Amino acid sequence: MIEFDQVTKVYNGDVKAINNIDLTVNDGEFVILLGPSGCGKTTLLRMVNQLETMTEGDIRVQGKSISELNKIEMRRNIGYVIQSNGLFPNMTIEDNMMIVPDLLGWDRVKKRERFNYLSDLVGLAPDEFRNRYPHELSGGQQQRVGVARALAADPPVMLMDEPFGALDPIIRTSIQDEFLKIQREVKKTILFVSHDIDEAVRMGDRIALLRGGEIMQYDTPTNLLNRPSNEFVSEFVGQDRVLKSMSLYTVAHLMDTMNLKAADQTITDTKKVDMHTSLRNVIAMLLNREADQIVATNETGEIAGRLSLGLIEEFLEKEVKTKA
Amino acid sequence: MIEFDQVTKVYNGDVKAINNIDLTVNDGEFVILLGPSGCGKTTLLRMVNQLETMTEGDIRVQGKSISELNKIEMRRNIGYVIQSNGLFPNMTIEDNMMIVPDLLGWDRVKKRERFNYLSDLVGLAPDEFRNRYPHELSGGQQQRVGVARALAADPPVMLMDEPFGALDPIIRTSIQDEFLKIQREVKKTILFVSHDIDEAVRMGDRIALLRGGEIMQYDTPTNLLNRPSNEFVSEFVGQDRVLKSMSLYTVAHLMDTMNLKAADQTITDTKKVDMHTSLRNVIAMLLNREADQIVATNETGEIAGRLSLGLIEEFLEKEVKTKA
Amino acid sequence: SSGDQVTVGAKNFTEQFILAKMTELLLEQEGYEVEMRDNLGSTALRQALENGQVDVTWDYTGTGLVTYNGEDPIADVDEAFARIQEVDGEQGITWTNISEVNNTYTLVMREDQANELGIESISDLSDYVNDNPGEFRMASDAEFANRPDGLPGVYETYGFEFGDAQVIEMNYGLNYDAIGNEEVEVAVGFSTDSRIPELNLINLEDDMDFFPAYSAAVSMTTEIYEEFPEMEEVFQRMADILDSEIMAELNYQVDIEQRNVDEVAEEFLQESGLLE
Amino acid sequence: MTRNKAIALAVKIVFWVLIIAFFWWAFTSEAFAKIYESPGTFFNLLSQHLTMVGISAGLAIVIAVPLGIFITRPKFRKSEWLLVNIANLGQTIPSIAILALAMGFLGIGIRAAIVALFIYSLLPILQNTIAGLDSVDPAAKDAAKGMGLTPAQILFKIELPSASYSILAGIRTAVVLNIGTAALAYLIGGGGLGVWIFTGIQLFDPQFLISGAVPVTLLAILVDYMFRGLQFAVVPKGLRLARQAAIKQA
Amino acid sequence: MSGLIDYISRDFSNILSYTIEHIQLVGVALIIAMLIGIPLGIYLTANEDLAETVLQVASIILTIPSIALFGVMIPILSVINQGVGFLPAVIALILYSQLPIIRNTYTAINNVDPNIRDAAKGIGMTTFQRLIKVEIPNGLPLIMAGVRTATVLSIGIGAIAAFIGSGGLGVLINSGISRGNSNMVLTGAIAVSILAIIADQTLKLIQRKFTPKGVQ
Ligand SMILES: Nc1ncnc2c1ncn2[C@@H]1O[C@H](COP(=O)(O)OP(=O)(O)OP(=O)(O)O)[C@@H](O)[C@H]1O
Ligand SMILES: Nc1ncnc2c1ncn2[C@@H]1O[C@H](COP(=O)(O)OP(=O)(O)OP(=O)(O)O)[C@@H](O)[C@H]1O
Ligand SMILES: C[N+](C)(C)CC(=O)O
Ligand SMILES: [Mg+2]
Ligand SMILES: [Mg+2]
Repeated sequence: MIEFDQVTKVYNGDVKAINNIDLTVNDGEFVILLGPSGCGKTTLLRMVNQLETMTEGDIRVQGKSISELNKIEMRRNIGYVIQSNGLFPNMTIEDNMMIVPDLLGWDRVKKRERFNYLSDLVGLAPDEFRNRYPHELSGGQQQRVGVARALAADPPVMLMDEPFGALDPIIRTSIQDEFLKIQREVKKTILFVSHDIDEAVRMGDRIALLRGGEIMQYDTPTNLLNRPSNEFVSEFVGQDRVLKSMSLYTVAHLMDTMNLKAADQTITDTKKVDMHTSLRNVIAMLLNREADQIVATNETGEIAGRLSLGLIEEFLEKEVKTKA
Repeated sequence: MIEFDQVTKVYNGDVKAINNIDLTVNDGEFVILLGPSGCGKTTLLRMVNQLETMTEGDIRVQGKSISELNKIEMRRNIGYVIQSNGLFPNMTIEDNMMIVPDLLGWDRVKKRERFNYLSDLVGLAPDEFRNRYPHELSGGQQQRVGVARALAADPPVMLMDEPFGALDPIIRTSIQDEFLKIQREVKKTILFVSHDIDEAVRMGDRIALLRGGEIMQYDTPTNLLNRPSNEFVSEFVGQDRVLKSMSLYTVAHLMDTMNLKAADQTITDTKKVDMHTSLRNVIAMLLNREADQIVATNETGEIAGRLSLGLIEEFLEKEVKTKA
Repeated sequence: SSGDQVTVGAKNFTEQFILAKMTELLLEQEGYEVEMRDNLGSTALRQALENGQVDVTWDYTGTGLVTYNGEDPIADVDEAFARIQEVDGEQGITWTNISEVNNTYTLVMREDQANELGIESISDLSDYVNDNPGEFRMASDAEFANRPDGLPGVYETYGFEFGDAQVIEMNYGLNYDAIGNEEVEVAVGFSTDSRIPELNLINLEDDMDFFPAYSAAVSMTTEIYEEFPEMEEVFQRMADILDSEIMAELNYQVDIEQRNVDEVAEEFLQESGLLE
Repeated sequence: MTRNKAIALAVKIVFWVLIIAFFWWAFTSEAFAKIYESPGTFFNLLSQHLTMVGISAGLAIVIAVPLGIFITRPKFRKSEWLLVNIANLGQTIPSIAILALAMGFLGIGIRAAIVALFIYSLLPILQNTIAGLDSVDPAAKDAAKGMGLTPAQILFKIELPSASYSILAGIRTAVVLNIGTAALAYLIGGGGLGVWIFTGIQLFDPQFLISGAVPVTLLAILVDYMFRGLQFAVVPKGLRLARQAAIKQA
Repeated sequence: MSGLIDYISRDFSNILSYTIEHIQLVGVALIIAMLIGIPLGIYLTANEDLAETVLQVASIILTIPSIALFGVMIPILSVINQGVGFLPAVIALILYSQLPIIRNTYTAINNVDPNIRDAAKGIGMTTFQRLIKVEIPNGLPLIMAGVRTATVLSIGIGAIAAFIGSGGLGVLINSGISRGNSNMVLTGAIAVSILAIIADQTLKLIQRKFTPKGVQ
């Protein structure tokens, strides 16, 4: 658990980067810090592992005030992905990735295994990259090494500063998926900086939207999108925020609330989607006209009923009670 | 007119960046080069103004093979916006923007006027920025100066390499609009690199989608979205490509094909949209539930009928005959 | 002959600076425009003279004969001067205005040590060195250590030799400090150098008459000599009033009293009535 | 072959021809005679030269590098500015002046020469050490801190390897300059090959001159190459490659 | 200390004239060195192969001990009857100045952001316009840094040139040594250092003045 308790940060006596922030990240929670450039995301993150001092307030990690913790030890237990990857130019990719295990005195075999595992995880062929040096990698590849490096010693807490910023959309999506998969299993406590609303919605359990060093809204993605608490939030999440929020609802959600119409047995060109499909995908399929009718299946694979845009429209009406 | 005639580019004898490309950009046409990173967009662009040599083939600008043109003169007649803005750090913003007029020997008054006009165009207050230096501007501001610089001498042909990449979404949209407005009036011949499918769809008359130095599809935005010619294209434009294509259709299109249902006079919470509104926006509004009913108005401002997702669904069915 | 340009050269020790300065002052009084090129080693200066980069300089007959021309040393002053006039004359260099200044090389020791060891002459030194090889160290400038009329000749004539590591070479002038500070036992000196008496050093007698006469005289290019024959008369005024004692006194003023060369030269010429 | 390559080749050929011509002239006119006529003296002078250079440069390295490390630690940051400026100023003092001044304090001989050379070598090494450590990518240092490396680990694992190129460059410059400056030690009775050079200059004797000057020059060039080799061996491969890549790009 | 001031006031005119000689020597050498080095450095950016050779040669020249180079100049230049004095000193100083000037100019022009160069090309600047309007202004700080290094170097080495009769402040140091006059040595040393500092600062000022604001 990470708790920010009335934290304020003033640079050089006059730049108030963080203004009296309260924020709690629960154990195993994935929290996104979102906001425009310069709003203080990096600053907030770096105060946790004491790379930046606080001006006022307190931060507690696992219940203990960070001022009482041993800096070095604490940092080894917190994975940190720096905004600009910060790889060590003098070390090979393997050495870079294994630096913390190395400091912790892992043996060769264990390090090798871990390297292979992590490289695969971030989509880099271990043997191809092992002995290369950072400058021999593309920007996106470097960034992935940075992420893997932070994961190396499997720290329970992770601080990640725009870790996927330099990745192209395809790799970005796939690495996000991988990451979510691990997260579902290991439940790390993660504070993750992003300025990409789609990424935030996709990845975060909760999102803290910042502006000028203050939290505008700290909420679940669904609420942020559907119940923006003020003008700034609703503008930041965008006009199509409800469309975005559709990726957070699945067919199952829809079926909980609504009764599906019966499928038309006479139509042969039918496409089945399972209950875990997001409504956003369903909307896309419907608009794409991928089949003459699209039907949802239940857990046993039986057809539960037919999906239509009209139905989704009704679902929204019921589900999203407050209007923008 | 720009014609690529079986153009091939090989770097260092082995990297085939462009492979036998044929492509014609008609006079006054706005063509987008789209594709993943490293597919050869920049290379293709730079061969036009001979910043890169061709390995094979020929490029003709206004009917003349570029090899026969005087390099310097030709470049002055082709506006070029470089991928990373490439402003001259030693010159003020005004000097940067007016460099080509300066080389062409314009007089002071004319340059001053032009500077004021262009600064306004790209949303920079002329007097505020005139005497600043590039490093005193934010990334986005620099990029706008780069665009203005390329427009300075009003060249009939423009080469633009991701000119809006560093802009935040809000300014980006507004500058895109401005740009389209000018383009509608002056009809320059434009080759524009982008990797953003939304931007491409929004701006281009035609889009050339590249992969590995080859053209996958060269088509209008609508066709690219609705009739992708192969797997790669349909994957690149995205699952929600039809949703994207909705931004190309307006309410007017819908009304041409379909009969709107009558508006429900009893509902008081009604929102009106005019005929030029894109269907994408309509979809967003409907999903956002911005009002209890959304109605379209005709040219005279009278209510023409009620819009619904179901209606749009039907429109798609009629309009987009081929299935993905 | 106003505005006529003459370059005066000088070597790298005090006496030379003084002589050159006096020459400059007198020539300027006569309306010449004088340029200085000083701080040169003997042979470099000679080379500059041969090149025409230097027109006039005060040099020493012995140096001219032995070092520049490889002749045998001649002890007699007039004979030496006649000989060098003859030899150099053939090479376009004219010697004139021989003075009473004889600035010969000398080997010096600290008076107390020399007395204690009973060394009075170079022969005594030779015996001592041969009996106690490796004991004595010697300070020398690079020139003396390698000139035919320097150490090599001394070795040959007197039949002894310091070891390689025993000869410490240094900038001329420091050799006095070296011996004064007891860092060496023997040093080379110039006989007109006032530091010899000042530091209580004694000259070892050149009992085999190895060192030739080093009479200071004007050495100039024949070209300049023929162009400005009247210069000889000007220099003669200087030659007439200078001798070894006076030279030593002038050196004393510069080296010991640390007065400045220009002042000393000017004052001396004025006192002698040669300069207004 | 392109025109550029041809010009480059021509210049290279001219350079080598000049060198060969020089050595040919030197050998035919027996300019190296002193070396083989009196090898004892030669080796004596050479060993004096090497002694001066070795001791002074060695001390300079041993003191300047740690000092540079020390001064770049956050605690001493404030004094860094001062020291860098002193180092800059110090390097404007000509070598001959430092020699003369050292003699003023320590008298004649090799000791004074060594002290002077030591001072003279200290500054470039110090300067390059500081510059090298300062230029280590702050992001890398930050990342290291963030991962819980101790200051010492950051120094030895990240900073020193990253700065090694610059530090070695400083040492290389210092030692090469030192060899040249040691040739002036004659002036204060420090010995070394400068003795022959000065003899040659004062007596206008090419034999002395060349027998002294050429070995000193070769020594300097040799040491320069040796340090280049050392740079190759010590500087982490990643940095070396990155440098090369950066140079190629430019 | 009082001895020093005393010496300086007594010998002031000499000190001044040695200083002027020194400035002349270094000044002439530097102007010529710049006239050679800067264009050469610029040209080298267009000829990579030559660049490598020239920079290597220049760096070898810089490793030659100055006194050795001065020494070698005497017999060589005696061939044209200029063995001692100004000419060999100037030539040696020019040679020593080449490496910093050429290398910095070369790096400065080469290091101009390739994007900027590209933009200049794309705009249709001629090679010459690019050089004058973009590459030199942007490379100026680095070029001037090279000139400054060369200046400080030359002023120091100029003091050694006194041994081959070129005059200058080296004479003070050398005569001071041989006369055991430490004030004279000190004066020479200080004068040379001050000269170097003043020259360095002056050039820095010039550099500031001519460096476009946007590049600083
Ligand atoms: N060392 C510093 N000194 C002074 N001001 C600083 C410093 N570091 C950051 N700031 C200021 O603090 C504010 C917050 O900076 P921070 O780096 O936290 O922003 P961010 O939200 O991470 O932005 P980005 O998305 O651009 O990385 C900014 O206004 C920034 O200019
Ligand atoms: N100078 C070069 N030498 C060798 N290969 C090059 C060079 N320039 C580009 N390439 C290669 O050519 C291919 C096309 O490069 P290009 O810059 O045209 O891509 P792009 O489509 O503009 O990519 P991006 O969207 O990342 O800017 C890439 O594989 C790239 O690595
Ligand atoms: C002063 N001596 C005559 C001893 C030597 C010379 O300079 O020629
Ligand atoms: Mg940040
Ligand atoms: Mg590109």
